[in-house]
Amino acid sequence: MSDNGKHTNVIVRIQRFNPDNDQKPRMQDFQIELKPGTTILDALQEIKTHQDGSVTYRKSCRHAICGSCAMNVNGKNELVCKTPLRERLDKNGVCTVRPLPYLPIIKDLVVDRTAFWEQYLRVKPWLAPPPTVQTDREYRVSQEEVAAIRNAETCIMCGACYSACQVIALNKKYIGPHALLKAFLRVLDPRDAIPGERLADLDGSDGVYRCHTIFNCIDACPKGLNPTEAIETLRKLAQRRLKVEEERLERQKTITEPIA
Amino acid sequence: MSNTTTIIHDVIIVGAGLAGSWAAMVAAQQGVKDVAVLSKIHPLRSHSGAAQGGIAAALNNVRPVAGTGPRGPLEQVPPGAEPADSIDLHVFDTIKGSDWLGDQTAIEIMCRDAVDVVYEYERLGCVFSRTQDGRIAQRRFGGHSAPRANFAADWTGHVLLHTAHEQALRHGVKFYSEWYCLDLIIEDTICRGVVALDVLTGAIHTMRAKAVLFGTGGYGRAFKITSNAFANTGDGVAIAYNAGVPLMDMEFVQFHPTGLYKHGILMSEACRGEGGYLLNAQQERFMEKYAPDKMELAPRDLVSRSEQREIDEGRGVEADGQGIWLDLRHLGREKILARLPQVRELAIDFVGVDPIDDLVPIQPTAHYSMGGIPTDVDCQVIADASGAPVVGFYAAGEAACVSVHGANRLGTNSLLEASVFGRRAGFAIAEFVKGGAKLQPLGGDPAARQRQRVREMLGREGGELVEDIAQELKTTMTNNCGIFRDEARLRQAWEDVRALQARFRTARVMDKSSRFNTDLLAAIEAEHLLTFSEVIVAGALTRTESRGAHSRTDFPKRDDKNWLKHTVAHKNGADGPQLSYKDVDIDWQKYPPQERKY
Amino acid sequence: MYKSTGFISFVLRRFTGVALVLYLFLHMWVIGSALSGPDTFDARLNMVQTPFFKLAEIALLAAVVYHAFDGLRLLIVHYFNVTNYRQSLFYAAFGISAILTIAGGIPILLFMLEG
Amino acid sequence: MRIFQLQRFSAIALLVFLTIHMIVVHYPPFHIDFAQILIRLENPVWKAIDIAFLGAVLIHALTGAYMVVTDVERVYSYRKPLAWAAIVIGILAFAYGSATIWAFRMPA
Ligand SMILES: Cc1cc2nc3c(=O)[nH]c(=O)nc-3n(C[C@H](O)[C@H](O)[C@H](O)COP(=O)(O)OP(=O)(O)OC[C@H]3O[C@@H](n4cnc5c(N)ncnc54)[C@H](O)[C@@H]3O)c2cc1C
Ligand code: HEM
Ligand code: SF4
Ligand code: F3S
Ligand code: FES
Repeated sequence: MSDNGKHTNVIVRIQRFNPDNDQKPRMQDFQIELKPGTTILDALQEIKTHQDGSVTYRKSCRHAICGSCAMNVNGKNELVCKTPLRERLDKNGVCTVRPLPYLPIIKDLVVDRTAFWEQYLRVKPWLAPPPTVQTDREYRVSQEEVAAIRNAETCIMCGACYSACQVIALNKKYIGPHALLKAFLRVLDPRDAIPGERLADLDGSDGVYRCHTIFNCIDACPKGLNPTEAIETLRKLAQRRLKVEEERLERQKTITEPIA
Repeated sequence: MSNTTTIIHDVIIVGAGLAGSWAAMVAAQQGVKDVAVLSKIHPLRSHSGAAQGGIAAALNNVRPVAGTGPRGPLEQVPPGAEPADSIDLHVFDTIKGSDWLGDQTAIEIMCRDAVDVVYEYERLGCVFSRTQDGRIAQRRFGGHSAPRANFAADWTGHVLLHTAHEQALRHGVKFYSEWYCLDLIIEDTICRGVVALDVLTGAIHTMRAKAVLFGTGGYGRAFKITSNAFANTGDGVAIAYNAGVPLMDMEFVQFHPTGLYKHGILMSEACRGEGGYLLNAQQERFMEKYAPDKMELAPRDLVSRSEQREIDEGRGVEADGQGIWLDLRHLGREKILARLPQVRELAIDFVGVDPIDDLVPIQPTAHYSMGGIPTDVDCQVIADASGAPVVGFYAAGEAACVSVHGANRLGTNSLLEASVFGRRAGFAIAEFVKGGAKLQPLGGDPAARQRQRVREMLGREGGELVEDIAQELKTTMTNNCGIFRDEARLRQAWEDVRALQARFRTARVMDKSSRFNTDLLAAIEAEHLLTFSEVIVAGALTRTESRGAHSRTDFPKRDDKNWLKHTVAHKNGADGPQLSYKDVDIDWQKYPPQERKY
Repeated sequence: MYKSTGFISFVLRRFTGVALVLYLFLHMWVIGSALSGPDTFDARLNMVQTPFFKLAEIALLAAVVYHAFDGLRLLIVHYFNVTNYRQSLFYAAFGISAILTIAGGIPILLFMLEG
Repeated sequence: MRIFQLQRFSAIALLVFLTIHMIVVHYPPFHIDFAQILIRLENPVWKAIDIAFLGAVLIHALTGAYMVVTDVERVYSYRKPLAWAAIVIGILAFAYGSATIWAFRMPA
């Protein structure tokens, strides 16, 4: 793009919509100078601060850890703060940015995540601590047990997976990949006291069986996580729920003792 | 925007980072029924989640392998073995790190509570990295004389924040997500609530409460190259200052040695904790010259200054010579993938370099705000240098200044501070509310003033763009009030800040709508930056010594005789801050000031 | 609309599944004429052995094989945790069903042309 | 959830049955009439296989259809009546289909 250090102008095409004034969304082109290292968020920021301050989006950490800035770029969901603009230009030098699909639009690139957070809350994202209370030591958790849930733990709740899932498009009653991944984290955590109760809840028709293994959640996840595998695991565990409960009780008997 | 509803809660907590979440969680747990948390971004987007390296606590599960020296490999401590770390050692390291400006009672409380807090995180579901026998693992961090940083790979803040938020939800705390606090209502040194803007609708509400806590985070966004999130605009600090609350030690701003070149995005100190090197253009480990003992693991202020010196003396790297190399290659693929996976991805995404194979260009980056709203050890905000309280007003976390970090914070001590003091604030607030605190009457209509402020801001036409003013501010703060300071530069900064403040009054906001107006918020945030920057500069200009992160080239020595004291700044109308001073809490027997050498 | 191979496979699976259900009931109705004796049965069967229905039969074959192999792919994912091979599995299912449709479609076409 | 299990198990059964069905009934293509089908169905084992096939395909088809419609949020709350409808349709269709298979006998 930028040969001999010369910068080229490129176009960022943004979907605009303010429900207070507009009938329906429209696309608007902004021209900006492409500098090396410009991320899509930098481009939006440049447009907002110098061309049109009403262009609206969420942002905060700008390094892919807070989950604010998931958007749909050229048809794919991603975090705009970590994506170089250069890599998302088509052959005409255009990059198209839309809000996350299937969610109500609040303004421009900002979507209403009410259903998303309701489902998060619904799976009781918190740990239900084991009955053995001890305040002067940690519980013992093996490195393998940590490794098994590590991926789920790094979910930043950005919603890229959620809004790529066609089941969500059809039905917001579905718990959704983000919350199921969270549930997976809790069910597998040896310290959680209520895996049985959780599995019973996920077993309903809005839970793990509503997933049609579409895989979009994996493809969309900017943190490289794998909700589908978590959902498949939960499906299997749900079938042996009582067994899981028993095993957990057994495991928690030694939760304060050193791992051999 | 004519909406005039008044919202009432027992407790209103502004900020949903670790400090705010802990306070809310604990207050609710202690039986306060009606706890509400306000956050200008969704709670899980708070900057605490960006912290990478770890949270300090002397758990003593890991120690250096005997006979390998201070930088050797680590092993788990066998049961019954002699402890390699202790709370006292943690206290001493923190005091030394603070360059003796930290209040020692507060530091002792923090280091003692640290162990409880980390165990509590564990009980609440935090997924820490582990030793072989299943204990919480520790790693080394700069300025700590033992491996003391408890961590979850390199997304420690992320797991802590999620854990604290989940537990606050569990206890029925009400969250106002994307509500922006505009003002703090204090009359007769009694706090009566806040005024807040519902970002979604643009409506401005008066929110009354028996107690208010500010856990609004740091102010690193006043600088050009910064590791801080967009949200870290020091709103709480500026709002409190405007409401007549003093600010303490604002001139102490920490620069982190390893921000990604040009971006400022943080490469965690864990990079060096795990054994990374810093190299100059000649590929020398230049820290040999500055801290022969601790090398790369010297405290941040020292390492940043060393880097800046290398850069200033022409041994920097990259085209403009403003960079330094971070070398992780010798750690090997496996260790990098296991311990520093996020850091590696950041390097790949932002500077296109994979640390497994290549040197990563870095530079110092504005990172942490030592100063803030002064409080006692129970997070009760004080009204002046004498320590009189602002009744019903609490502060914790990076927005507050207890002060446990003094002139320089040690890595991993701030997640700790936010958690420990957030928790203490929760207890204190619960006691205050349950002890019969009453909802205080309001004098006028505080929301009306804010509506007027917003209307006036939106009404300006013509004028310069707010962003241009903000950029100029950041540039002058970085160039003239950065790592190295001197009288001439600070005077320049002072002139600039005052001029920019004046220019701001006619600057224009582009978006005039009421729905989700982030342009308006950016303008308000810029105003806040301008507000507290004058305090930073004034404090720095007056403090004619070098201590911790405050380094005056014209006064290169620490001056305990004149300056072993906290700066306390009150707003003095349009004249800028009025400075007074407060003694440092020092145990002269146990921890008398010493020379700080690493 | 979020487009991806996952989306395509989902829509195809769903579309073929529903088509097959409709076919199933049509099929049962045709065969069900056996209840009224061989003659009625043969008569109704002749109705559906015209060139039009023969062509439709190729579409039906395509639907069945695609749905079956895509379904098989999901069963494999479910029982063997191989989400990482999702792309290749999709292309494999699609490829195999295309080949089988052609292999099965040619004889039908030939048969139809022969009359 | 049992519906999902039913669908998965019936899908596995269908893999077997459908393969057999395609081979014996549709491949290679030939002109089908009553007499030809009868040759195979005179064997009671084939009759049993076909009835099992019928059962499996009905279970799979109806659970599938149920899934398809209940995926839609507006239909989602009518899960109970829909499930019952599917069961009734399934039983009727099974009876009708079994009778049909039974009808392939040497004409008296
Ligand atoms: C990149 C990075 C890495 C770090 N790594 C470490 C580490 O490894 N170890 C360590 O100990 N420390 C680390 N720190 C420092 C540490 O993360 C912070 O000091 C700490 O998280 C501050 O927490 P807090 O709760 O005070 O504030 P924050 O987490 O910043 O939360 C502030 C909250 O206030 C809200 N808020 C602000 N203004 C308003 C307003 N006007 N209205 C409403 N709400 C408002 C925000 O929405 C947010 O919820 C790191 C910092 C950075 C920048
Ligand atoms: C070998 C044969 C078959 C296999 C392996 C198979 C497999 C599957 C699987 C695994 C599903 C579940 C999809 C999901 O969970 O989203 C499914 C769905 C479905 N199947 Fe089949 N199937 C076969 C034959 C048939 C036949 C013959 C019919 C019709 C009579 C049929 C109708 C359906 C329907 C309607 C659905 C629901 C569609 C959906 O959920 O998207 N299938 N099939
Ligand atoms: S699973 Fe991935 S895509 Fe989904 S919310 Fe978490 S981080 Fe985002
Ligand atoms: S995209 Fe949706 S359907 Fe399942 S596999 Fe992922 S949740
Ligand atoms: S801005 Fe935080 S994830 Fe992009």
